[in-house]
Amino acid sequence: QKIGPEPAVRDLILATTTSTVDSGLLDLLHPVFEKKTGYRVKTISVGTGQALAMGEKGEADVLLTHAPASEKKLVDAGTVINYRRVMFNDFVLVGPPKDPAGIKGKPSPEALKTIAAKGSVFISRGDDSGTHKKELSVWKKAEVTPAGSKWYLESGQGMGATLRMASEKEAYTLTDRGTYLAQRANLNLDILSEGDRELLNIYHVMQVNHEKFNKVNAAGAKAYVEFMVAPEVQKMIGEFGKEKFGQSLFFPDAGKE
Amino acid sequence: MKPMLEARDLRLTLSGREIFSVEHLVLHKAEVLALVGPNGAGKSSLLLTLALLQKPTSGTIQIDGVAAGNGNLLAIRRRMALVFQDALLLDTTVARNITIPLRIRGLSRKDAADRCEKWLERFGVAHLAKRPARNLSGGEAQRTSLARAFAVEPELLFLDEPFASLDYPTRKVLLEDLGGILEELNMTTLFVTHDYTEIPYLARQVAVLFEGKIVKSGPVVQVFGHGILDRRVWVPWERD
Amino acid sequence: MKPMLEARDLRLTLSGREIFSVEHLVLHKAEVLALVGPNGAGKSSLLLTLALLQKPTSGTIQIDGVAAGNGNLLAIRRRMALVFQDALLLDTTVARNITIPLRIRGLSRKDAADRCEKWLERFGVAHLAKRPARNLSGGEAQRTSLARAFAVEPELLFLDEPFASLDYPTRKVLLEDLGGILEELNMTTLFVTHDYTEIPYLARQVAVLFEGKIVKSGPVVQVFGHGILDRRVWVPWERD
Amino acid sequence: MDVILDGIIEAVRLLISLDREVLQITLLTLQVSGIATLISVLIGIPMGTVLALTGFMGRGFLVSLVNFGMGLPPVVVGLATWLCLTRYGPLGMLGLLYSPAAMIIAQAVIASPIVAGFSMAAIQSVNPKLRLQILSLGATQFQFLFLIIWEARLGILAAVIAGFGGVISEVGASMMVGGNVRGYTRVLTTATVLEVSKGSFEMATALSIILLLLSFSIMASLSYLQQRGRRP
Amino acid sequence: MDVILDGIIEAVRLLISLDREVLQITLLTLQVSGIATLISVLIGIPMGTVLALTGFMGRGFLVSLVNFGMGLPPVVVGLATWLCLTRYGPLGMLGLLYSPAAMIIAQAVIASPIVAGFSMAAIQSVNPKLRLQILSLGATQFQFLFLIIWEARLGILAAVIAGFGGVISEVGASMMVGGNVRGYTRVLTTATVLEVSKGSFEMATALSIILLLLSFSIMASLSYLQQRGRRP
Ligand SMILES: Nc1ncnc2c1ncn2[C@@H]1O[C@H](COP(=O)(O)OP(=O)(O)OP(=O)(O)O)[C@@H](O)[C@H]1O
Ligand SMILES: Nc1ncnc2c1ncn2[C@@H]1O[C@H](COP(=O)(O)OP(=O)(O)OP(=O)(O)O)[C@@H](O)[C@H]1O
Ligand SMILES: [Mg+2]
Ligand SMILES: [Mg+2]
Repeated sequence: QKIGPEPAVRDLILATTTSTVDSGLLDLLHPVFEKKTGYRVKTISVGTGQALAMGEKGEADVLLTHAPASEKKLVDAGTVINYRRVMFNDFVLVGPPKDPAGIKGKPSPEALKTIAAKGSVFISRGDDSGTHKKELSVWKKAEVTPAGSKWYLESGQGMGATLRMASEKEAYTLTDRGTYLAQRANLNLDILSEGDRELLNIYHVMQVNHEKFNKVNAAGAKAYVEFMVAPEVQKMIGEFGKEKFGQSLFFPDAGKE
Repeated sequence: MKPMLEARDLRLTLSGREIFSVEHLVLHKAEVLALVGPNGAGKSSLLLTLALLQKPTSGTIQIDGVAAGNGNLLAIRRRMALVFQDALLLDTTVARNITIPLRIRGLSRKDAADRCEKWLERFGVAHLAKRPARNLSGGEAQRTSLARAFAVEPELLFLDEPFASLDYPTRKVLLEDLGGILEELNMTTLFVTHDYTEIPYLARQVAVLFEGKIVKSGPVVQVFGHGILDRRVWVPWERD
Repeated sequence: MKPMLEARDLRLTLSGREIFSVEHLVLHKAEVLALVGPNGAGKSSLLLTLALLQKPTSGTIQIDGVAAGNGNLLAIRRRMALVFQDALLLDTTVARNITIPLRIRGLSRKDAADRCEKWLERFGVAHLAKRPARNLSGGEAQRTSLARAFAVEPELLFLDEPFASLDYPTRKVLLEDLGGILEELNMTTLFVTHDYTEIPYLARQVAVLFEGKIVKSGPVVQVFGHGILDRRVWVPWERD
Repeated sequence: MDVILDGIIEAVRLLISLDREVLQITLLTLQVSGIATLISVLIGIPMGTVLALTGFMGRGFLVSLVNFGMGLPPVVVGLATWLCLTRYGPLGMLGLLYSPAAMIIAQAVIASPIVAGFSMAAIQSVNPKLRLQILSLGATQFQFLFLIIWEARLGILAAVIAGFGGVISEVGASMMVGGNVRGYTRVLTTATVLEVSKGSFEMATALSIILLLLSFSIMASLSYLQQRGRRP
Repeated sequence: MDVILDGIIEAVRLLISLDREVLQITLLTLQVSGIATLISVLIGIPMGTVLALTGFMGRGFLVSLVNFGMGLPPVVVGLATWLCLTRYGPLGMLGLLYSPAAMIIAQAVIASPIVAGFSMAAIQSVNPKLRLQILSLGATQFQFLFLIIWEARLGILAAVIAGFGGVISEVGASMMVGGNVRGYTRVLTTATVLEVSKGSFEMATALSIILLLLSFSIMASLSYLQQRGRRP
């Protein structure tokens, strides 16, 4: 039961971060969207940096990312419009169950301070992703400059690969809860620090400005943004993962700024 | 009448070495010329050059009154055939080795097969037609290579020691036959050989190449004397 | 005295075809045996088998009284040399083609170079020593291949139409020389040829292979008659 | 090793149940890599032949270019193709990015130098005198090429095998220009990477096994063709 | 195309300023792929030679296995190596995962069948009678191999070029088993992928160009070696 006429431009390019795809959320939502509107979503899952860069160059029609500080620059420059909050989850500090540095239960800046003091191995994504940016801001809060230290490794890879490396090397790392839950079965890592306010991980959806880039599929992008914030979709987001992991991976958040 | 082949001031230099330098060489129509000379004299190289397969360093070659150049190379090559010193067969059956140049020249499948059969028969290798050329014995390969050249019934034929690996009785029978065939088909022929006893069977004229130069040429008996006509050996598997 | 080479019930079948079937073949020490027969008779295949390069389908070969088997193959092969029907040279210089089998046999660099020079000289290709073997003329290649075989001074020598591409005067001189050399070095030799006039220069004994079977063997004159000794041709570039 | 075992079981299950999505991915893989190989054969064999047979100015440079192209990193090809095909890139008007056509282009760019380089080596190893013999048979340029290629068929088939093997197993470029869009440009390699990053090693192993089965059966038939009648 | 231009400028800048990190990455790339190629040469050439020269039961199967290995997807090799080297995997006690050694292992697994397959084709195209001639020179097994390889050197060098080209440009396996750890296992290809995912296309282009320069100069010297004295 499709709504509205056949779209003029059928292909819609969504640039998003790996976490949304790897969790399986978009595989659930997109068939619904496609059926409803007739668009074909080409989901390009890349690093946050690349997703934003694609937006800046007009190479994508719509973005779904989780790096508010960097996104803000695009909004201010008028590169993206219709900037809407969609959902959130949070970042957690994970590490080996033995917890050699003893950070369990400590708030995140303090935990990082302890890790640095003990010289326990910490793995950073080092890829300018939303997670990496968040991690750097926590280090800043902890007043530690980890770069260059022997115990500080930069994996330069996505969250899943970084988690596996941490598990193998019995190291600590910062991860978003969704990816951690999805991969938990294969990992030898426990959540050791969570719940800080600044560890919120907020996802926004936004349209690339068609007035700046003439090839952008404006109608499709608008439809996508509206779809993501629609109440029934928000409900689906909230339900997602409960069955498999016993808890939600994302929390619907539309309309709250 | 225009000569079938005429070369002037033909010179070839490879890797800084002068391989041959021939001022003038003429082959009249239906003439058979034997080319002799010691190893390394440049016979094979000269043959390749005259057959338009090796570009000379300088000089001109006229075929049937027409200067050979880039434009007419293919057309001229199709009037020629060449038997190399070592039989170079394609990696397929004996029969297809014969028919390929015929099909290339536009003969129908049937005509090509007929000719192939005829010439394989003539060179005594008809029984090998279906065999892969790769496994032939030395003599069998050379016969196939000869059959391939004759099957195209060329106007101009180049033979580079074509009988070297043939057994004696075959060679004898062939030599006796081929003279007639060349005449019948009006083939202008240049053939290189080391076995001077072969010469009188086929050629009236002989040219002697020595260190890249033609040092002597003329009628056979004039160059070799009459002794050349005399040769008698028995074939051991034909007696009693 | 044990024979240098003795083969019994030697049979070879390839692709379902019987190539040869030889009941008994003996070569006594220092004996030179000529092997003749029509093209495709199986001469080259027999030679390869006797030289332990082709595994026979059945039968045994004894070298100097010892049965050839997997254990002693290399040792026996080093007592032999083989000249193939087509000169098979390695893609390097002429000189290195000669020295490689010598160095393989443990000769010092100096000894190998000396022998190489000596035999290149003997076969008239000393001037080619530094040339890449790939560009040689047919006769030059065959001479190199001969020099390579003789340079190892083997006890047992196999020659497969070794003179087919040599020019006539060289062939004549070589034939006259080689008889002495073989005798002097006590080389037991089996050689295949199509040119029966070569036989009396080198061999006393001859065996005739026909369709894979030895149909006749014995002293040369007995097999061929006396006509074989008679051959006279002039060398055109040596007169006047 | 449980993962591998589970992967095998999962692969068998997927194959038996003819899982629609896996089937579609497999067909697309074959289609994209097959067409890319075909294109690279059409470009590479003539190119390798020309380089092997003719001497012209700049040939040496071209030869090293081809040899170098054989080692062209798929990632780099992917990046370059991506930059060319983006909306505002030089070929943006074609709108090919994130489509199977884009993957075919990138894969053909990867495979062509491989096919060309190995064809060249194969044809160079044909006895040069045989080339002259073929010319002397009266062959036209085209017939000449056909016969030479026939003589070098062993090596040329190896070239095709290498080209196909190079692209069917490639992931970097396909990922970049195809985008791994589900149901549209997802092929076996990109799907495997996705499953790994999702942490589902069993599924990744299963997809790997399907990819291996696929390329094994194709390689086996090609190598059967190549080795037919060639015993050592 | 601005991106490419900027990339070139950036590459030149990095090269001129001898940027320490880039230098280190480049050296590691050379080291890892060089050693892997060496290992694959030591395994692949003898293996290809044996397959080309001897007939034994199961040879046909082995030949298709090698041909198939030539198309072994790096991703799959990476996955398999990773599974073997993980802490609780069969080789976990070696503690090699996420080290250059692990990358060398994976790359050698990728390159060996390539080298073996092409060596086989090269040696098969040597005139079979020449093999007998070499035996008749009295060569030992080893001398025989040496001489046959010498005759097939054109094709064998092509095999080495292909092997090296395959690994230096590979990214999937290196990423998986090496982990792209900065200053330790980051090579040019993995660094390029990282820069792309950061959205810094200029830096990615610059790294690509350095990789291309590197592989071009190596390929050029190898192909010079190969083509020396071989004019058509
Ligand atoms: N691998 C093979 N498969 C089938 N037949 C073969 C094979 N090798 C050789 N032959 C055949 O065996 C026969 C004997 O070959 P061989 O080379 O021994 O002959 P030959 O007596 O040396 O002949 P020539 O005088 O022409 O050199 C030939 O008919 C040849 O076609
Ligand atoms: N590419 C090349 N570079 C250098 N020298 C060459 C090349 N090709 C041939 N030669 C030399 O040219 C000379 C003539 O060779 P050619 O093959 O024409 O001799 P030929 O008269 O046919 O000798 P044969 O009777 O031995 O066959 C030989 O000395 C040969 O080594
Ligand atoms: Mg010659
Ligand atoms: Mg023979």
